[in-house]
Amino acid sequence: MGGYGDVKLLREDGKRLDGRAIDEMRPVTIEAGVLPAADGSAMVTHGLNVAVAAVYGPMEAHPRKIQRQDRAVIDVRYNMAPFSTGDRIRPGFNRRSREISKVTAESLESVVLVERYPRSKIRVEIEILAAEAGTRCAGITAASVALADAGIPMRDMIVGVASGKIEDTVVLDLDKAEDNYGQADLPVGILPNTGEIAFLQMDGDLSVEEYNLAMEYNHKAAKEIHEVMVDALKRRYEGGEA
Amino acid sequence: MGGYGDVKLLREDGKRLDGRAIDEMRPVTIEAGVLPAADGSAMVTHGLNVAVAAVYGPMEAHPRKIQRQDRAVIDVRYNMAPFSTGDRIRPGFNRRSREISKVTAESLESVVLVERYPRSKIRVEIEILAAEAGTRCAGITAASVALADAGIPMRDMIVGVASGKIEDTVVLDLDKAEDNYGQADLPVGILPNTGEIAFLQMDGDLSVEEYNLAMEYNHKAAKEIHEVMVDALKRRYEGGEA
Amino acid sequence: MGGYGDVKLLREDGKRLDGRAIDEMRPVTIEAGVLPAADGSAMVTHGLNVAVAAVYGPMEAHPRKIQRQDRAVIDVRYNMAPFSTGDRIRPGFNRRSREISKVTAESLESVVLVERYPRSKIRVEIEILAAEAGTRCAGITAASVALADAGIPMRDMIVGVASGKIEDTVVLDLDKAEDNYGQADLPVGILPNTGEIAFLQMDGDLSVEEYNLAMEYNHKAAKEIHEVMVDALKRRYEGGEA
Amino acid sequence: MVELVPSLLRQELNRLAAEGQRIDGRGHFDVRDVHLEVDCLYNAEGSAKVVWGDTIIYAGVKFEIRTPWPDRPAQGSLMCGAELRPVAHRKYEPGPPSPESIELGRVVDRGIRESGCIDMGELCIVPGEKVWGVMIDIHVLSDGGNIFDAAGLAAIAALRTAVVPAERFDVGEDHTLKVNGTPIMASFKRAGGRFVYDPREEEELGGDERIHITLGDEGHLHSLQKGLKGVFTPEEFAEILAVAEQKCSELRKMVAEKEGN
Amino acid sequence: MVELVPSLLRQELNRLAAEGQRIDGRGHFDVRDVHLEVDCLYNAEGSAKVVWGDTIIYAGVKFEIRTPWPDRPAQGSLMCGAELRPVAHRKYEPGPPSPESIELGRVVDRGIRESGCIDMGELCIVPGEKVWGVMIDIHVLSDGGNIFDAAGLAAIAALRTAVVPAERFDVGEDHTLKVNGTPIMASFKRAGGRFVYDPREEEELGGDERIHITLGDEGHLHSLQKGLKGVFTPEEFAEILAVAEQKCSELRKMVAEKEGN
Amino acid sequence: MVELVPSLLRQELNRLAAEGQRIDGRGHFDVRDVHLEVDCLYNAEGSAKVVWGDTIIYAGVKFEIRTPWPDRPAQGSLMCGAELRPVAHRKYEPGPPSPESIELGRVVDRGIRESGCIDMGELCIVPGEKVWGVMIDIHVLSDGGNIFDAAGLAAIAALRTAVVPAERFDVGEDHTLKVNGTPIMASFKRAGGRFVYDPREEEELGGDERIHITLGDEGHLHSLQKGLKGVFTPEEFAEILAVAEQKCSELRKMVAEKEGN
Repeated sequence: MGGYGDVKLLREDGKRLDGRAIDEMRPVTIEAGVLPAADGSAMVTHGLNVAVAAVYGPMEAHPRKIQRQDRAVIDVRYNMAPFSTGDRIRPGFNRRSREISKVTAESLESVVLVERYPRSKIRVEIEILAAEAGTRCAGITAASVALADAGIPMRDMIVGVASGKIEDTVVLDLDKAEDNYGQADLPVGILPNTGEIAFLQMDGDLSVEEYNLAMEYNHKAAKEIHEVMVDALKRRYEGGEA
Repeated sequence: MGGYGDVKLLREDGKRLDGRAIDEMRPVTIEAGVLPAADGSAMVTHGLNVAVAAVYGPMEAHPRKIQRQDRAVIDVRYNMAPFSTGDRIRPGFNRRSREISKVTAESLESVVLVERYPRSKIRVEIEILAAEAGTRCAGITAASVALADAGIPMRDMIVGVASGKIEDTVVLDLDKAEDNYGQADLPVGILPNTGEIAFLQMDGDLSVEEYNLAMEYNHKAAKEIHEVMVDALKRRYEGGEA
Repeated sequence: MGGYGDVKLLREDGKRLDGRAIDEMRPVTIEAGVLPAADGSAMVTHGLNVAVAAVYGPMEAHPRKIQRQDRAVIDVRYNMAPFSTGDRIRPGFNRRSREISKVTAESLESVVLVERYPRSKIRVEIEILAAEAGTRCAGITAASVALADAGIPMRDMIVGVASGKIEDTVVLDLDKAEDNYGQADLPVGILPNTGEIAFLQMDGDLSVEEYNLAMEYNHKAAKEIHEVMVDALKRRYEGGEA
Repeated sequence: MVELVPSLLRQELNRLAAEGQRIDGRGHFDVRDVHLEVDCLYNAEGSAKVVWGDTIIYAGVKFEIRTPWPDRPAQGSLMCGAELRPVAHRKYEPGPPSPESIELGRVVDRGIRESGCIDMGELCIVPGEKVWGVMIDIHVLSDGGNIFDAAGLAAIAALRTAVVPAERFDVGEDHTLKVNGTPIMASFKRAGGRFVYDPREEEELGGDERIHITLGDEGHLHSLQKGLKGVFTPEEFAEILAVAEQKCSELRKMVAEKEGN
Repeated sequence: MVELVPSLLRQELNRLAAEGQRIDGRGHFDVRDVHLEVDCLYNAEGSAKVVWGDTIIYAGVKFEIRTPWPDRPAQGSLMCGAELRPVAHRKYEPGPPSPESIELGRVVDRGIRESGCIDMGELCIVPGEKVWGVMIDIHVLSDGGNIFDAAGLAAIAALRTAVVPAERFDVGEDHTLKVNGTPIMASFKRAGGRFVYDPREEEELGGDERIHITLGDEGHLHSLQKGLKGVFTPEEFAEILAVAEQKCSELRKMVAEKEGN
Repeated sequence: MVELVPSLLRQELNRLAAEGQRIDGRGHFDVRDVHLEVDCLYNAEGSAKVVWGDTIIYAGVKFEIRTPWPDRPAQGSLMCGAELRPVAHRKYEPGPPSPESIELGRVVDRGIRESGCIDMGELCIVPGEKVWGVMIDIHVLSDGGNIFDAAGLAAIAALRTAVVPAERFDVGEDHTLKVNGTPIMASFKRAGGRFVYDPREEEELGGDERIHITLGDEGHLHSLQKGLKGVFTPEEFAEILAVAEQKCSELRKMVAEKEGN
């Protein structure tokens, strides 16, 4: 979290700069099956964020040494396009994207029935085309829908969602300015059917009470986003336009 | 093409700055069998350019995944020595050398009888020791002679040659200044026996008519260079000094 | 060698700046078995240098192409921690550490009975935690003790030791200032039982006579350090505190 | 097995070619459906999305301020790069840029650069001190064949709708980038023995050499590139060059229409 | 074979857990022996060595002078990195930083950075010109399990004993670095179905997900991270958070004691 | 199979050594034919080509202007690097610099640097602002054995004929680089149990340790390096050192003669 300026993030009417209420999410749209070359795919817009996920596989895992005898490995690449941010990003992985790729892969392994595909590999490619705070969550949501679109069996979806703290107030779903000048960010991946957590990161400053409130907001928002996810898949499979 | 200055490249007598006529090539010398450690080799001087090519193989292609069941793969590396240019080049491949290596390899695959050597690899190493515009063409010529010197069967040689445009005039074989301040460059690889094209790049500005004239010059020059190539191989095999 | 200043390195009483005599070594302490995760390990402090070595193996050598049918390969990595020097070192190998790793590995191969372990690999990891001139020698000494601690059979140990030249005077065991402003450095690896040399580097300026004197000092110091090495292994195996 | 499919496919392509047919029913110089969308990405100063058959490509333009090269103190710079990331197809693997992606970026770059559509002098802010660096990044999301033409189209469309973000860098007011021309690429692939325009994925697998032609508004050649194994005759080139002129004109019109919107 | 051991180990961990036991006899929230040593390395401006069970980790602090970022002209910077080099365990291979080592470095970095214990404004020397860059490097020499907590402890202890080498850089007198707080990490691992604190190596092999919690002096959360496969419930998190508060307090006291020495 | 050849070769080398012979008929301290050519490459500011038996090596010198290191404001710099590229032998593979090529470059570099033949102070243009950086690049085109001595010879010959391109950089008139001395390397390899001078390729395959000695004009040692597996005795070193003195003198004369041309 930046938190180094005196930037006002809450208006006098208690709303946020973009007019949202404290527990209000940015608009989310999802489309499944957007990439013809992939086995499964999805595009998520979350506010001004644009995240695309492609799934390939299950396929033979090679080289051999990455194979697991009893399950599939999930190979995730989270990548920000060079033009996705204010200043251009040099192509290629950096430390941030490697870390997000790792924990996203581990989250998805928690829900995919990997034991169905021993010795195989499932490739999940997450591409951020436009970033406005919250890309890792949009990426997890997109990856979940893309896996479902590819017909990969899962015990549940994962919904990516975040809450945070600005001006000592817990709010749902930080936007760019709130992320830059806020006090805490708590992105999580929630299993909508059980409420369990498969993805968790947090930085900044939160008391235990603030943490609990932020998680409450997150669980509420996860339900909303889950409906959009289900809807996208329905449109895809019920002969909707892909 | 640079083309950003007001540099005069044609003299009042219609000749070029170095005294060449518009359709006159720089002098070319070729020696085959110059590198004792290689299976085949050649050194080409073309103007002040110096290009050396070494051929190793056919040898077993490994790792396995690069093997082709029905043919040999040709592995070309075009490399400029650090001291070959005005400003020193940092050792290691760059984007330009990778692109030239790729299209050079694909050109050579077009003439080498690769189907004679299934599952094998032929290594072609092109080293530029001095650069004065036209190194990719000198490299292709050197590679052709080195392949012949190595006894690799080919359905034809490839002759590397270029024409271009300076001061709105099509000319044969640009030198350094003409390359820097000229308007177009059209390097090609020509099969001398059939007149077919195996290598083609071009940048700058050429009308269709100018393109046709430039190609005419190229075909003419290819014949001249081909004679020097054949001569070098004759000297090599007829007990000439290597 | 630096040698570019007018720095005084010898006092009027003939002693060196830190009070040592010309043929006097910095204090050396050695402890074996310091790293629980390793098969063998040692920590050497030599003056203010701190070198730690870990040995893993013999283990299967892979990938296959590094295997030797008749012997083990010894894989050495010499690495300086980022905080080990005056200016922080960027993590990762550099040319200096690659060269030292290579010649250290070749030295250790000269004494380890590698023919006992065909097709296998022995990993030797040398980590410099603090550097005050002489780290490659401290690393060789640490590696020898770690190999012995791991129970790897050797025909002899190797003792790392260096002499050099400051103010036209041959001295034993250069410290940081002497290394920066001195005239020559002669680091060697000596087999204590035979007096043979397994490691040799030198840079600077030495006449043949100066070389001979520097080597005389080195042989003398090697005997002293060898006693400390033996003592460390005794403490380790005779139920001493590890 | 990987080897087998192409050889069967090659037979099929030959059979179709002999009957004057093509795997998807097109004539040999017909194009697939092409959709172009511009100004579609937050944070990019210019952007375009091209859906070309099953191929989907985004291009984004970013600006930076840099010090000019000492030998060209009053000139800015243009750079075009492409990434063929694993998202785009099962066949692409992670790792450093492949020769394919380098070739793609450089061929598109040369077509735009050599057309002269960007006047490098106009990118100068303070001579010898500050110039604009313009960077076009091509991002292939789905490779369904003929990514070269789709990438070239996305790149020039993104460039032509780019806004120079002068305010963000405190060097004046935002203004549209001046682009003098619309270079367009047309690519041909030998499939079944003859050349076809706009190859789809299967035609690229089974075929031989590939020729990329970039033409400017006046029909001049600005970039040529032959890729892959194979040779061609001067007569073959003359034929496809004539086709290219027509195809490039049509796509150039499409770009102009989108700008009107 | 590599696959077999974890599955047998998992059975054993399950059996032990069912009996309320742990592989080394500890209770599920007990810690191993922890030894901390500070100011132990020549050349590092701050240093610490942590021996935590069979895990041994050094951390070293170095300073450099740099020009500030244009948008933060009066702020220095802090960076924390970790190397999991082959010295530390048979399982680590040479090569570029692994995802594991990047995660380790970044989780420790966030815990320290987000606690606010370093005031970036205090690292300013001349606004817009010169600021201090503080770099903490974590060097794992022996991985016997729970390297995250050991690394976090070594990093903050090294930082709290660091001396700013102003004299060497000719910008004033050497002085101790001001550090306002002692963020401490507590890590929990699912093993045998329930969470345990301070997992040892075998528990990491056989177990599932891992949760890292960094708490500040007031008990506020500054960094959270879930690693590895698996999920957890809000109730489980509440339980381990309470344990973390107590564990972090104890380690914070250990750091304070060492500084007194 | 790769393993077999060296062991047969080793037997043969032992047999020959026992008879006082060598695989190509030379005596054990005899050198092969050495040809030196200087000033042979356009664009290099100094260059040399060495043909040493079947070994062919080029060296080229380039200059750049750089800002001096803060702690040596009036000193330029010298750097020598070597590339063992796949062109030179079937055994060399593409990729980042191998340990062998790094060792080659660094051993040649130390020999030249430590001889003091380049006065770094003479490379200063404007103290604290501009100094010359001199870069010698060694390019091995054909490895027929003993590339170290051939590389060292090419490097010093290229350096001794280099012209400082001051005009191109607008800092005065071109002038020859001042080089005070001619450090020369002599390399010895154990083959058949004893040391031989100037090993050819087969002797390098079958042999053991290798010793590189660089001597200056006065016969002083400036660089030593032992490479490869094996040990040697002080007595062995004394013998080869004496041989090195004579061999280096002869090559030093050859360099002087070429400069005369």
